[in-house]
Amino acid sequence: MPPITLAKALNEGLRKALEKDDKVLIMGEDVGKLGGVFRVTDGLQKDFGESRVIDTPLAESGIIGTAIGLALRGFRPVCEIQFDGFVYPAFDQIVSQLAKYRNRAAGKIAMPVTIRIPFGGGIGAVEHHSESPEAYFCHTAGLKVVACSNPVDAYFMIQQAIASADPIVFFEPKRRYWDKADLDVTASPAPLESARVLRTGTDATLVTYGPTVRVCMEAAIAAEDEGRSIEVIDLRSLSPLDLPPIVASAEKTGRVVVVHEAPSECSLSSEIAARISEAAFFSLQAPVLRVTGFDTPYPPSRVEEDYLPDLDRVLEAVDRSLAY
Amino acid sequence: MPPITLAKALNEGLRKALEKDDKVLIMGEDVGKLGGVFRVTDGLQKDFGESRVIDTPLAESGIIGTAIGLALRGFRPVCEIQFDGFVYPAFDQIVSQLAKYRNRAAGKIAMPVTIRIPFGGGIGAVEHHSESPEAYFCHTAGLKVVACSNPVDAYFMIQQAIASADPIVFFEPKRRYWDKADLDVTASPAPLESARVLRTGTDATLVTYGPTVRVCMEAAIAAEDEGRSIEVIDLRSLSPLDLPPIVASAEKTGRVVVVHEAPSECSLSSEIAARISEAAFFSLQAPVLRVTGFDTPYPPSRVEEDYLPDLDRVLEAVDRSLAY
Amino acid sequence: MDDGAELVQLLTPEGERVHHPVYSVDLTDAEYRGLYRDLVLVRRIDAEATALQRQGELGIWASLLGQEAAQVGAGRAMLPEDFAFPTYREHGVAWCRDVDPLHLLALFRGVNLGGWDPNEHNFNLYTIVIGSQTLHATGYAMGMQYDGAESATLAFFGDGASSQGDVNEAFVWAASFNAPIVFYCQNNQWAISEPLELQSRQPLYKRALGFGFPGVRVDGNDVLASLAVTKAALEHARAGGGPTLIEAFTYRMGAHTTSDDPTRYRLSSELEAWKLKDPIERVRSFLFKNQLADASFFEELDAESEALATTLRDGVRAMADPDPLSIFDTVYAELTPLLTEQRDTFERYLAGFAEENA
Amino acid sequence: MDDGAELVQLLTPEGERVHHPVYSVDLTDAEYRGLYRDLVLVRRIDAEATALQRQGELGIWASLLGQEAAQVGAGRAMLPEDFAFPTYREHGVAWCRDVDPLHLLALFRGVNLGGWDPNEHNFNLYTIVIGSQTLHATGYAMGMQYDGAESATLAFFGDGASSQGDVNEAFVWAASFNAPIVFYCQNNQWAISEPLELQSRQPLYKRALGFGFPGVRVDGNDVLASLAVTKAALEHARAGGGPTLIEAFTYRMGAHTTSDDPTRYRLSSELEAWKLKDPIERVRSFLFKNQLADASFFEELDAESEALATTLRDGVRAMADPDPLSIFDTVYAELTPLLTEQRDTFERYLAGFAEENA
Ligand SMILES: Cc1ncc(C[n+]2csc(CCOP(=O)(O)OP(=O)(O)O)c2C)c(N)n1
Ligand SMILES: Cc1ncc(C[n+]2csc(CCOP(=O)(O)OP(=O)(O)O)c2C)c(N)n1
Ligand SMILES: [Mg+2]
Ligand SMILES: [Mg+2]
Repeated sequence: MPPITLAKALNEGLRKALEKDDKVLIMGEDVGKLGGVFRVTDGLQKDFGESRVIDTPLAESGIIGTAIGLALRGFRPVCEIQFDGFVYPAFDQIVSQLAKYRNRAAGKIAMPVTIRIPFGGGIGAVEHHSESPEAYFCHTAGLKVVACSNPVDAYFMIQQAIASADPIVFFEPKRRYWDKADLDVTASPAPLESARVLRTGTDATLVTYGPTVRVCMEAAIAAEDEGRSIEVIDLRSLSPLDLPPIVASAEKTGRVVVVHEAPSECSLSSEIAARISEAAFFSLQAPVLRVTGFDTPYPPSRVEEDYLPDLDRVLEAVDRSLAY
Repeated sequence: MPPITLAKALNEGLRKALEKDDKVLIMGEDVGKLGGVFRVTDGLQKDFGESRVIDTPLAESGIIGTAIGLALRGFRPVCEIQFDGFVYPAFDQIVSQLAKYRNRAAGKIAMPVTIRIPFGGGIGAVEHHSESPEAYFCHTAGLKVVACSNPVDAYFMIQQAIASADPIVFFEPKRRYWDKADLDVTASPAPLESARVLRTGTDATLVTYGPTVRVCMEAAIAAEDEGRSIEVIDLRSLSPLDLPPIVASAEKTGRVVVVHEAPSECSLSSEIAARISEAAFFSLQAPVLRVTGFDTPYPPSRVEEDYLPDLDRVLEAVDRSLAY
Repeated sequence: MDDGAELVQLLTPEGERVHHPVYSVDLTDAEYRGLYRDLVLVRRIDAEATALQRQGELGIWASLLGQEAAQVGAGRAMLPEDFAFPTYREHGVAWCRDVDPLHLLALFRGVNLGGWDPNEHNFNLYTIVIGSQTLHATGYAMGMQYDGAESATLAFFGDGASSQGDVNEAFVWAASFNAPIVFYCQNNQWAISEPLELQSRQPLYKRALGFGFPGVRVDGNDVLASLAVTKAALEHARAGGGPTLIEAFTYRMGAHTTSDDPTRYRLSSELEAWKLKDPIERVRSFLFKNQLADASFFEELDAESEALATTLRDGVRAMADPDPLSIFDTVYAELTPLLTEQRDTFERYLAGFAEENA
Repeated sequence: MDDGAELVQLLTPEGERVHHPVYSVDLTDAEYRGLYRDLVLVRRIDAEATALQRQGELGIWASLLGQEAAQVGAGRAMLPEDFAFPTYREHGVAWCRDVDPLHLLALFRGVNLGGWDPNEHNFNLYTIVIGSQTLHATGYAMGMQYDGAESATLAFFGDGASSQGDVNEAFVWAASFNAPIVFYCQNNQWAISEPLELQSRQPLYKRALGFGFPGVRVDGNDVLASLAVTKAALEHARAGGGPTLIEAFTYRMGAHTTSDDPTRYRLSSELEAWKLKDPIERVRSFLFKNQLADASFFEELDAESEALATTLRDGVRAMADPDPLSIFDTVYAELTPLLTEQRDTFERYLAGFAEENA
């Protein structure tokens, strides 16, 4: 098989899920004939029919609300939210219903619903198309939140998410949809809720997920040229966090920089900084530093490169960390 | 004036705001004849009329959405959300519209909208009536978030919030509505966005806000009996954070415990721990510890006392901090 | 707005059977008595719950007083395979779906968040966020369709709820997918302190016209009419005819909940007027007039009612508080590392106390 | 679903004026020519924007091709004190409200998020989240009411948007408060790839019946009818008559946006059929037939159109990117401590680069 894009890997993963379990449904705006605005569901309606791949009316609360009802009936809906900024109309159904259903039912009801959300910036889009809302969901008990960063993970993680008994918000790094990699579909994937050390190093640790994984890898390579050995961890699971490898890395390097596109206040980097600062208190040589989007609305696209954490801002933070 | 309850202080503050500026409107479910389920708007419709104190149809998105339109027309709406758990249907209007309007308009439009939300647990209520959703709003750029903890602050802060040019989510500690204090309406209030050191101490610092301020004060008093000198800081402003007094305190005591009812992941305590750990890196004798609601949905009320941070859990954390 | 002409009625407040050109019921004597029994027992459960709340045994209670006929009519119209999606006030429907009333009381006591198994009764958990359940019901109905099942869902909501976006989205979805669902709006005239006029300037059943499916207004204090109209709508849905909106015109005779004080916002004369339309009295008088029940029936029912109340009282008082550690147990299919840590820490913390107190 | 009988039309696709029992316009020759000019220039702006996007000057563009009459009719029906709430496609309404088209292009170029002052034009910023603006428009209309102003708002939205909760809540509010608002739904038959049938099983103007206010369907490719119907509805609103829903029946002749590929989901024959109903051609032919404009008018308009296009091209190409530091400046009335810190740090960081590169 030639290298495959992240979007296509998701498509293949969804296809597998539809084949394996006829209770799996795909639903959302424009997921049918169009195959989604990013073509992630391309061809699936044609092959599985209109009652497996469902174009819904234009209302996100309706999508999640009916998915909950379908889950109650025994289906496993996979809902697409067209862009990150359009998940908020569904926030109530996600936070007060989807996340709480199992617990309300004292475990008698499962909610195996997957919500796919293309997220992050860097594609030159207009307002609401470049956001990183993951922290809202990580703060919500009852949800699990994951983010893939590459085609191989995309392929396996989407299937693992769909197979999960818990509701999962599945973030897809939209500016990486066209990134390619070789995919061995026979490989056995790591557990969905595990972080991955992508690159080992001894001087400092970069912790990140989704679209900035590539940024951090590039930064680590650039740092190597300057003689610095940087460890890079791809979180993959944002909630629950897989803390042991991060703590181990922090204990090893003593210096941690967390990188994401979302704004900083009450974010994943706040959480990771808080946890690491506690768990590795005696090992840290420097405070956990954070390279994030600014605490502003996402800016007009002609300045988005200034907003997004890039290689230079990451390296600058590594330098600052090393200077402690 | 005899001591006044927190609910009544808010009522007086709202009355003042309505008197001072005829662009101020109060709107929400049951805020009119009933005076709100907590009677915070009691008597206001009678005195200011149905076009100043407006009972709205039952839909939170509608309340905030129309408030935005009214603000655009030059009004200063004060919206009541009946209970914390019912703010989510309005999340989209708050996050994508209210928070972003000024920036979208490059500063040409102001959004002086106040959203009042009774929050927190401890009143023996059913599901959705005891939540602490403040972190969602703190993570949202463009919003300001404040929480009052006592009648005096309630009276002044609600007026300051209404007078603000920015949209403010105003959290009211519902289980403290009946707490009483003397109110001197002629006093001059501290700036809305300032934290307050409620009690000075030298051994450790408790940072908190809203309903757990009283818990922390009681803990500090109890600790004193054991010879421990605890500083207590009431944040008042949750976003923006007033960091200098917190950092100063952390540098002084070297030990900080953050307390709130909300779950921990990506919460205010994550944020404060992250900031303090960076700003006071060389002063901290112990990691910033956190006493929070568990990362579960709010439990049935017969076990809510187990869920809520109480005096004992706070003291236990102080002990742990001091043991470092 | 009380537009009598539009109202489907089969039994007048005086207990007279009246003819309706479209809707009818044809019940056996035993069935008539059964409905009466339902109404009486449901009211008894409600009264007992209100009393228990006053005694401090429940945190709060949302009374269905006045809405018994609307609920029993709808509940008894369902087939076992149909599925009901209640709000927080459908104690009468719960009764018809064989949900032990103690489950309801447990929820309002604060012992759990919904104690029964929805799939055992085809009766969903109570939903407190206004309107949310209408979308769940629609999705479930779509699932029935995909399954090829000949059954339908029944989504309950209130007059106030009709203003929520979710409810209107449910109408959109149901129409678009021609889903087998009956929307059952109990217009009890009030949403806490807000009168119906604030939510809608026309009768609520007409909302359906905006979405392209039929709407009917039924006398919600008439159990026969409520039964007949719901039955017809469910049959229509099961047969592939799509959604119907039923507005059951009724009255919340009590406070919104035990925390509410309706004297602040409505006149007692309104209540007095509605008392004349009491949903139970008219059936009693119908049974009497037509000699469908004898004195022993009423006596036995009284006894049954008392016994039920005793069971509830005893049951509630005997309810154990939940284990604090159960807070963690059903958030996810399995405990996450964070919850394991929090649970373990909390367990040690509780054990520490136990030791201290030992 | 194209139910001709219900459609208000004053000008046929062939350019014939037709009589309508309720709606009419009575314009001077100059006014007819003015409408034609609007239509032509608006289409020219749109074509130029599409071209500029292809050349990489804009990030994306949402074309109004085919909807010129619906927009110009509505826009010209407004009085200066009325207030319009657009989606992201109302370039024709923007034109009527004297918003410099370069502002629109700046937004789609990614230079800003909405460059004009809404209060200067009584034309709100573009709203991209589907349906949100209908609630803003309703609130604004309530404000007009409280101010005692005799004006109204005009809320634009699409056929797809009719499914959103917010839009239906706006209907609830507008009806409840009898707000001076006109809901203007351009049913262009498509919501990206989704046909109208997915959103509604009946004509959209009937949605209003569910909420108790009038709904009208107008030929949205007929500028005269669009003008007449909107004018009447705005007058009705200003006079205290409350809301109206107008469904402007039209067609999105282009792609959803320049990112879209409609060949994936619709037949070209559909487009061909609609081309025969082109909104501009019929006015041109009306002007010709009735000798309302001479050759020089058309020539001058061509020249004006070309000049406008040149201005746009030059204007867009000359647009400076925003100052990166402006990211921080208008989030709040004043910079917060956190933003001050982030801004200062970023400024130093940029300065460091500038030095490095110096
Ligand atoms: C989204 C939401 N907002 C507010 C509330 C608070 N609340 C509980 S019941 C109620 C009124 C409901 O009225 P209606 O729909 O007529 O039902 P009824 O209580 O009369 O049966 C309100 C506002 C809620 N539960 N959910
Ligand atoms: C809440 C929300 N969900 C999804 C989108 C993505 N989106 C942009 S336009 C569109 C279709 C809108 O269709 P319609 O309302 O008919 O307006 P039209 O584009 O045809 O003018 C969609 C789904 C969005 N902008 N907002
Ligand atoms: Mg009601
Ligand atoms: Mg459309």
